[in-house]
Amino acid sequence: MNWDQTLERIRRAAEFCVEAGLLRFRIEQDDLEIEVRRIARPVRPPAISAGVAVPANGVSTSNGAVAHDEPAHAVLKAEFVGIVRLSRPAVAEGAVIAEDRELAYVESLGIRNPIRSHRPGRVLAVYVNDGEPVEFGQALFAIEEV
Amino acid sequence: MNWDQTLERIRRAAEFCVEAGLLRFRIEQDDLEIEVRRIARPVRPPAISAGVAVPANGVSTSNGAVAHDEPAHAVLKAEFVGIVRLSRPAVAEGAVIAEDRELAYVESLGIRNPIRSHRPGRVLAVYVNDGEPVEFGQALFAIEEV
Amino acid sequence: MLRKILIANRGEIAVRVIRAAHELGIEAVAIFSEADREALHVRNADEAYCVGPGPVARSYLNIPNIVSAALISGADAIHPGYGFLAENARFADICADHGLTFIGPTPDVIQKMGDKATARAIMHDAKVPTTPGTGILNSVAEATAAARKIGYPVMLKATAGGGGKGMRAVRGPAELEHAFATAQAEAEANFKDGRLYLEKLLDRPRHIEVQIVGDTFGNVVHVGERDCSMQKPSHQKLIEEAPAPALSKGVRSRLHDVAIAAGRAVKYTSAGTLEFLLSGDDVFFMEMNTRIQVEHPVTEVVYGVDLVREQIRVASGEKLSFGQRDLVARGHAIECRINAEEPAQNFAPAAGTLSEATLPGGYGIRVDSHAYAGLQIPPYYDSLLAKVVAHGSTRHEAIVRMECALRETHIAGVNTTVDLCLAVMRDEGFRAGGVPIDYLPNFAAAVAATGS
Amino acid sequence: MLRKILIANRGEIAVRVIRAAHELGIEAVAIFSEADREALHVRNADEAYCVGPGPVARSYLNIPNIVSAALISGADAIHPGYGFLAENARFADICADHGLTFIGPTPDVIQKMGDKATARAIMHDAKVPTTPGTGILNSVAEATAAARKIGYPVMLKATAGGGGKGMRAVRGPAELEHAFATAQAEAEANFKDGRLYLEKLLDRPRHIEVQIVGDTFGNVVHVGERDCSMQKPSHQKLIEEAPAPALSKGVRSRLHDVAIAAGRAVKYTSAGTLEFLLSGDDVFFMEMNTRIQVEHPVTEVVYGVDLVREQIRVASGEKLSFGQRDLVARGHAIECRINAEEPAQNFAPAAGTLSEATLPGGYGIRVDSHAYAGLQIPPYYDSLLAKVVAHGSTRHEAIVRMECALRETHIAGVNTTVDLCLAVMRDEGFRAGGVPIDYLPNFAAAVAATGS
Repeated sequence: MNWDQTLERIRRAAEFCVEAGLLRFRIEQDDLEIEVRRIARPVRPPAISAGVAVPANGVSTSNGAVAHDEPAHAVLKAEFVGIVRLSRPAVAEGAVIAEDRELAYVESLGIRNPIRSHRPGRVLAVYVNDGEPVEFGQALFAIEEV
Repeated sequence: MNWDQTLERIRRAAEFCVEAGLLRFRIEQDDLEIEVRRIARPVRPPAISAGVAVPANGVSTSNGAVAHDEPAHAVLKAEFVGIVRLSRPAVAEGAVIAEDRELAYVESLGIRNPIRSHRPGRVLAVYVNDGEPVEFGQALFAIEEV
Repeated sequence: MLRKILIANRGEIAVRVIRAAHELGIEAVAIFSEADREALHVRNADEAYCVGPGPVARSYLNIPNIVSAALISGADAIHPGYGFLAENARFADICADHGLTFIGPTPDVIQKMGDKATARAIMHDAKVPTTPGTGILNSVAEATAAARKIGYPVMLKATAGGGGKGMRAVRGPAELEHAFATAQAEAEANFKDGRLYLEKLLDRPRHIEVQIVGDTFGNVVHVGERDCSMQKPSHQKLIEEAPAPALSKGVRSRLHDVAIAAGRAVKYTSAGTLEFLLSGDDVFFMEMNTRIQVEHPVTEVVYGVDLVREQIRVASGEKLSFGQRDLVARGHAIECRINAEEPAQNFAPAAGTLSEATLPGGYGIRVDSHAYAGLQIPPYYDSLLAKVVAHGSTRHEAIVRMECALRETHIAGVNTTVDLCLAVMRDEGFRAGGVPIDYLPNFAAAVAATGS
Repeated sequence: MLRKILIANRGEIAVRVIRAAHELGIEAVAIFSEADREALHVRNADEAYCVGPGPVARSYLNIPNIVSAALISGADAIHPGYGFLAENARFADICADHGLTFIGPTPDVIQKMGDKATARAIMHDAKVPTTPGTGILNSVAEATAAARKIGYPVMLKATAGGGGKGMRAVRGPAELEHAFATAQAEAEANFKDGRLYLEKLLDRPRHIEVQIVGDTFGNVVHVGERDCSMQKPSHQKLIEEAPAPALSKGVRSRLHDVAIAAGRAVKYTSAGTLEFLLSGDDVFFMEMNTRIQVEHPVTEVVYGVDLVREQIRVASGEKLSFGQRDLVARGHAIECRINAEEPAQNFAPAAGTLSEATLPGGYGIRVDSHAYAGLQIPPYYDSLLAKVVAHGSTRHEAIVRMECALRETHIAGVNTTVDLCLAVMRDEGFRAGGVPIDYLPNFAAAVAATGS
């Protein structure tokens, strides 16, 4: 298989796809078929969709614990379906926080399920607004180690 | 978009797909989705399939005329649906034939539609048996230029 | 009973006829063009023969190769489906010459009904009401005199016409000469027959048609009417339903009676449709389609009969499996045609590959389709991908069911008519029932304009 | 009428319930596991909430997250589908505690029918014939005495049992002690309830069940019976039909009467099923399923009623939309379950990606499915991909139609039950009708052995 040529074709296809506003482009190479598609996802409920996207460079587990890709940054996610309540005073993006700080809680069936930082760090992103419904696995905060 | 990284991911995905015998692998990059798939085509009806396959190295048109890929070899195909009758004496594989030699005819609605060599050559392959039904575009003979 | 049928067609109707044959224990032979090698009808048939390259003139209209395929496969009959060779009397004759049963009416009936002026004359004799109009016109002067007598507006039509070609609406005497010349030229160019006739142009009529079936023992029954007023600007139907809504009992039974009379007049054998224009409570014969139609499923669902099976039975020399008394309409059915086309661009056909083809299902839903994910839609053929039929105990229930079914229809890779059909289902005008044939063009234009 | 329903399920039944809700103008909220992000029910719903990772204990059985999703979405009711939480009385109670309508019978009825010994006792009191048997047995000695009285062979069963667990056939007294110990241990391990009872073991019975529906006004009707004797070795059904073939008029009406009596006895509200074993002309109550069942479409197709819609209406406090007299069976329907599994390997589930999922359609065919080309089948859930239902005017017509439909079912990427179902449709034993519940295991083994 001539990979350089194939990859160059994919690059051009993908660029063309974006520029021309095409939805899809397909390449066949030996017994492989390579398809480049613009993502047109089914519409997620707006209340939820915003926070679901996993940040580009982060890796995380979905049980409220934190996993590390590079040591640089981790994402805290909701384990419970419910309403997220940001702790007062709310942490802002850029804030440096201590270990085990309660950043928010997810209220589910009247129970407060706290979301805590697992180690000290800086808040890279706050993905949710106070009072917003959240689903299982939804990203809440990104924390950068300091 | 970081194309080098994306293309590297595609390369790895495709290679993995082949090695692991996977049917499909999907990559998402910004607003593009790239899918690598093993081609698995639907099976053709057995009655006909044998003769339809275009020989690996030949290129041909389907109107009884001949097209050349490399000068090496060409395929004569049926233009009419009917019963193929090999001319007597039948040409054997390996035989050297003259230009405009009638190799067979396709009998269709009582009409004999001759299949002729377009130039001198050697018979590389005879794909059909005398009295066999043939469909449009079915390969009948492969002729190598000499 | 026939033993082996060649289906001289493609797409959903080929799939449909193959299934009907198989249910009768009859073998099915498919034909296909080089562009349709991966088509579903090829897979579902017992045998399949390539008959030519993509363009229809060299494949699906290639009579010698099609007939030869029937002969070498040992088929004893040919089902033409709709379109292509379905109303080609010469093809039916050729089938007979080669000992093949043509599954349809006799060549003679196809011939007569295919000539519009002849069909009008026959219907007139059978006391079937036709639009006020003329026979063949030999000159502009004749046309002018006739138009004055009938009263403007009038429609000039080619007797060999079809698909909207060779037709000109004429609002007043000033337009007549030019219209005559252009319609004649168009008819000459398209059908090699420039003969024209005139009809009264009705004001915003509805399109109502009646399904009939006859056998070779002289039995002719009607299987109710369909409302097919939801037509694209090309007069191609998009949404059909049975029974027709907003129809008085008197008009309905008049339509049925007239259709039976027409069928008896030509000793009709097989399934056929009489198309009428309805203006107020007046019914006018428009033309007869001597084939199974795209929209036949709405009738099947409402009456619980399989019309294609009946065609095959009749062609086998069997009696109809039902009498008029057995045919009782139950509930209401609506069909939406899911076409690969762009409604906002005057329904231009869309080519491409279906990256997804997830069709609806469940209670009260019937789907007829040849679509599947991965199918490459060839540019040569009509754009129909699927017919979704919703059956409900009432028209309202059928509309709501169709609305839900269309929401569950996920087709990607090409533009389709799904969203337009969905908009129609939600439209108050459609819901009220009884819209005229210019309704959809205006509605589609309005939808396109609002970009919704 | 309810305004917004959360469907606590996945797969084809979630798609089915979403459609029923939409047809009633009710919003539908889906839940899904992380493994089901691309599932069809997620797309078809108005909103969807992830409730946990793939394994069912943490997602589709995660009661807190499911109930919380219902509350934050503003749903006023939960439909449990079948399986998962459908017959969990505690879940129904929790719904009520949070002001959510549980779409099903009352928690009390779920509870009683979920305990097999209790259900038997209630049915016995309601004069519903039950297999000769006992109440809870406190010792092997009690079991030995009871078995002697009933006569061997007998079946030891766990009162909390299900899915064939905690069940032991006992052919004679020598086997009893060991069987008692192992069944008890298995029941203890699986249900945390080791209590056992005994029943007479019938000789090659048939499985016939009766569909009932009740409302909160005390109306209970039956919607005919189904024959579900075509079961896998695990007793999971593979092919079902309505009406049951080879049933005398007397037995049929006895089944219907008994089912109504049972439904009335427990003041049943919602759709439910009484399962019976038929031995000769003797009918024995086996258990009651207090949920909509997988095979409900055959009943819907034959009777022309939408049972899921009826469930929702009843839960909304409406009366049943039909009386017993409105319910007339028309023709015959057969359902084949298309599962992603390998019949030749004891129906082991097959995981993988569907590279093709082309399902049949056309006259008389109903399909309920969540399958589409490209779907990755998660390893956590049951293997049902699609239910194909064929409706015919006779049983023979339905069988032939199903045979043709299965030939047109093209699923690739995983092994399925399509070919086995096709073999059954062609089998003389099945075609004759009235096979016992051990038929399919033997048939499947024979098919596997011949490699066909």
